[in-house]
Amino acid sequence: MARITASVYTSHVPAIGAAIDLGKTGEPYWQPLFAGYDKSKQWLKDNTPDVIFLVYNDHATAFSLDIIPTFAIGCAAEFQPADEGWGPRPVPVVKGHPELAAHIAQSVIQDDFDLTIVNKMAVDHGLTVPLSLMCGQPREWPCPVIPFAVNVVQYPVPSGRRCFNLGRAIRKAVASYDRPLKVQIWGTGGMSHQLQGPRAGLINREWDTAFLDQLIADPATLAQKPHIDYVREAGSEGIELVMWLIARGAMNDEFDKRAPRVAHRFYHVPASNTAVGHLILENT
Amino acid sequence: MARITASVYTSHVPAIGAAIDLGKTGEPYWQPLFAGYDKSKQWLKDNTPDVIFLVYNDHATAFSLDIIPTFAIGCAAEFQPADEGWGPRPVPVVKGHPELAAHIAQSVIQDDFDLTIVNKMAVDHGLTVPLSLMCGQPREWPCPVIPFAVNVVQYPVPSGRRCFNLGRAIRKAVASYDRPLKVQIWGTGGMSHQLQGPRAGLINREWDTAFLDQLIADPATLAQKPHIDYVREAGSEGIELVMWLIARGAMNDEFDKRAPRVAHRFYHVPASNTAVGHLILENT
Amino acid sequence: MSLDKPYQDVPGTTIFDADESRKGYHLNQFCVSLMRPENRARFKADERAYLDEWPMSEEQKLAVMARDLNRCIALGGNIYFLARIGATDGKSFQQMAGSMTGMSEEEYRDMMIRGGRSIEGNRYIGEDGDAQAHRQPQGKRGQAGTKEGC
Amino acid sequence: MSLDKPYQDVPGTTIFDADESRKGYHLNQFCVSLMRPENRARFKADERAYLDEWPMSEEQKLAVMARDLNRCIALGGNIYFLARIGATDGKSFQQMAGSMTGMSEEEYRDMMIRGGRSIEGNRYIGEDGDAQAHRQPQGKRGQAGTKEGC
Ligand SMILES: [Fe+3]
Ligand SMILES: [Fe+3]
Repeated sequence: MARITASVYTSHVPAIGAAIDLGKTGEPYWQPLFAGYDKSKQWLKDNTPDVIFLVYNDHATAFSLDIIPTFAIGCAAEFQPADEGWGPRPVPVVKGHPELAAHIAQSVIQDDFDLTIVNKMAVDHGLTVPLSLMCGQPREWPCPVIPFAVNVVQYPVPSGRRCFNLGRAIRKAVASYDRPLKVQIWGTGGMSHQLQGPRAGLINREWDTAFLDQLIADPATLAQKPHIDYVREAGSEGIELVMWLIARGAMNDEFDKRAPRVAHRFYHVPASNTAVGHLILENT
Repeated sequence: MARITASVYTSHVPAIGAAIDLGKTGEPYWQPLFAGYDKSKQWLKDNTPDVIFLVYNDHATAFSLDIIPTFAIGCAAEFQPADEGWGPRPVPVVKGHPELAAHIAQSVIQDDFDLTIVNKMAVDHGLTVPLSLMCGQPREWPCPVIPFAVNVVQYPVPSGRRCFNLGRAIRKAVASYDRPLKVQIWGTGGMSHQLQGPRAGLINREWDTAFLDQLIADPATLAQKPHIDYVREAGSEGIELVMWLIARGAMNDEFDKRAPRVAHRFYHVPASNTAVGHLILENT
Repeated sequence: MSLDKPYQDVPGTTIFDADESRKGYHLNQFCVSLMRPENRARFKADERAYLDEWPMSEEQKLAVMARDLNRCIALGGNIYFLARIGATDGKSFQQMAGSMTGMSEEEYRDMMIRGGRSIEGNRYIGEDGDAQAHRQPQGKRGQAGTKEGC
Repeated sequence: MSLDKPYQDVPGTTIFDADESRKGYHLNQFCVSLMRPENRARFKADERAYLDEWPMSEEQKLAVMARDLNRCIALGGNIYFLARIGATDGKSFQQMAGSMTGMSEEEYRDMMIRGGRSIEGNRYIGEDGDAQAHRQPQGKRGQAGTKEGC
């Protein structure tokens, strides 16, 4: 049977992608940020999964205002990096895992999660920047990736509680897959940032730190936090953090009470407008 | 406050649309079918709502295999009749109700239903044939319509239980809308039919009759029926009947135990490949 | 393989699940393209050339050209999509559905007018209803061994 | 109107809900069109002509041409969509975000390097933080009364 081995959490700022693509990672502005991922790159080499289930949000790229799925699961064989206006990022095509994706879709839909199934989708920085941060600039990504897009653009976005419960349903789905795959689940987006209006540039380090602490130690309580708290405390785009709860809900301790091991934790301000937070949790 | 006044259930066969559009409703083959809707047309004239919330399934028209939403709510100002291959039906444009649609979307998403919001969508016979059956051939439809599309094309489709609970959430959403609108909810599709393979043409009158009886008297139990029973007993496309449970779940008796009034009931075989079932239930 | 499929014991019936959807993706998307009148015209003008624009298998293309809907379904097609082919040919859903039984148009129509196909013997594979594999094709023409596309 | 909006008491912040989405539909869909290089080229060649192809309000068109992102947001724009305009201009997200504060690029960048804008006084409308309406525009240039588009 398949199983979830670990979860990875990271911000996914477009400027980070640009810094990598333009060879600026050694510049003084960027160096401290990328240094925080050195350990992560090694960890991923040592712990390469068979599949990554990558939770992210589409930034008005694959989904315009014509159609806005709350939860969309990518079931295709591959996904092209999107042109977000600056031209497509020079990164490898993302290979999917159609069989596992279809299995998870079937399982969680039968568990009352009303997914949208997507068979054609360009993937934007929300998905490719976390891969770049964790893998550098390989010629191919180290394994297949199942993109899972969450609406955090138009309100109402799904609640933290809903996201957390979805994570639990995904774990159950993975556990019922009949091949012995090691699966990682990644939650991306956040941490505190606001990209709009006179409040642009808001960073709330104290709140972010408390979020990371609680995500590790007491995610079920964290999942009760209402949207307005994210917006007020972490900036309007801080709402992306609800996606981390999907990955966290899929970890074992939500079932058997064995706390995950914190393999890595990192926090850095700023990357462009954003506070970058990063965690790796391993099932024990 | 808005409220749901009645629910209407009807099959939505493409050939019925063709018969209306081509002026064949008086032919011996069609006459008994349309006669069954004479009372319904009068009833709708006497009980014209302010908005119809119309649950139907898209037949690979607005949604190809590229994107398959489990539940999609139409929030646009208008929806064009689709070209399903025979050219678009000569029927009025469907005017939406963006404000109420957005309100319902917000309410049920916050109630843990993971809708896809759609702002541009052509509507196929699944939506327009029920309107034609209930309204004839008016120059304009009698009121705005909120299209609500349910995936019954690619499995897994949502369970009967999920659909029924969604109906309850929709009722709650309507009841919290701050304008005094009368809203009807329509459930369409079915009854028994199979459009594929050597078993094409299957009709199960006994099963359909029992479904109608139970839909009226004990929908909560009916909602527990698994998909395989629909497929086995009512044909592969009989699965469309799960949509009737959304409309039924929105009726008052699911909350206050006052049984709805059966204003009309009709059953006829055949319309093309399909058994046509029809019910009108009024809240009392 | 890994999907749980409790729906494989119904005779003459294919459930369109994720596996079928993957198998039939290009076939079904080809059908979607026929919702535009200009594409219908191009397809009718040269079916083979139009089909060759799609990364479909040769088997799928031949099944489409033969209007063999049962074969199309076996190759991942779904009837709601395949209906675009029939619509392009000016066929009704009844003609399309009937074509999959082996019956003539008239025989199928008459069966429907008499109340449709009976459920008896057609619930589970292995019973003896008229939709069971060992009783195909149905109808006089089917039994005479001629095949009819839709 | 009928949507419950508990999020209107945050200063300098617009939540993109269904009402905003409806108001800004064409503006945002225009932005989506800029994801194609040929459309970016046509827009750059003649902004007015390109905008006139869209059923946007005159106000929305003027706000786009002025690169006044605050105004665009007031007219229903969402930053994830509006970012396509900045991308077309070769601007970064930091330049776009900064343009909405009234600060110069350098001032905004320096604020971020110093740890970003403080939350203190910026949680609720009516406090005295730097994002509050009575303290706009920010930065030297803003206070000198010049306006800068992104
Ligand atoms: Fe993001
Ligand atoms: Fe239908």
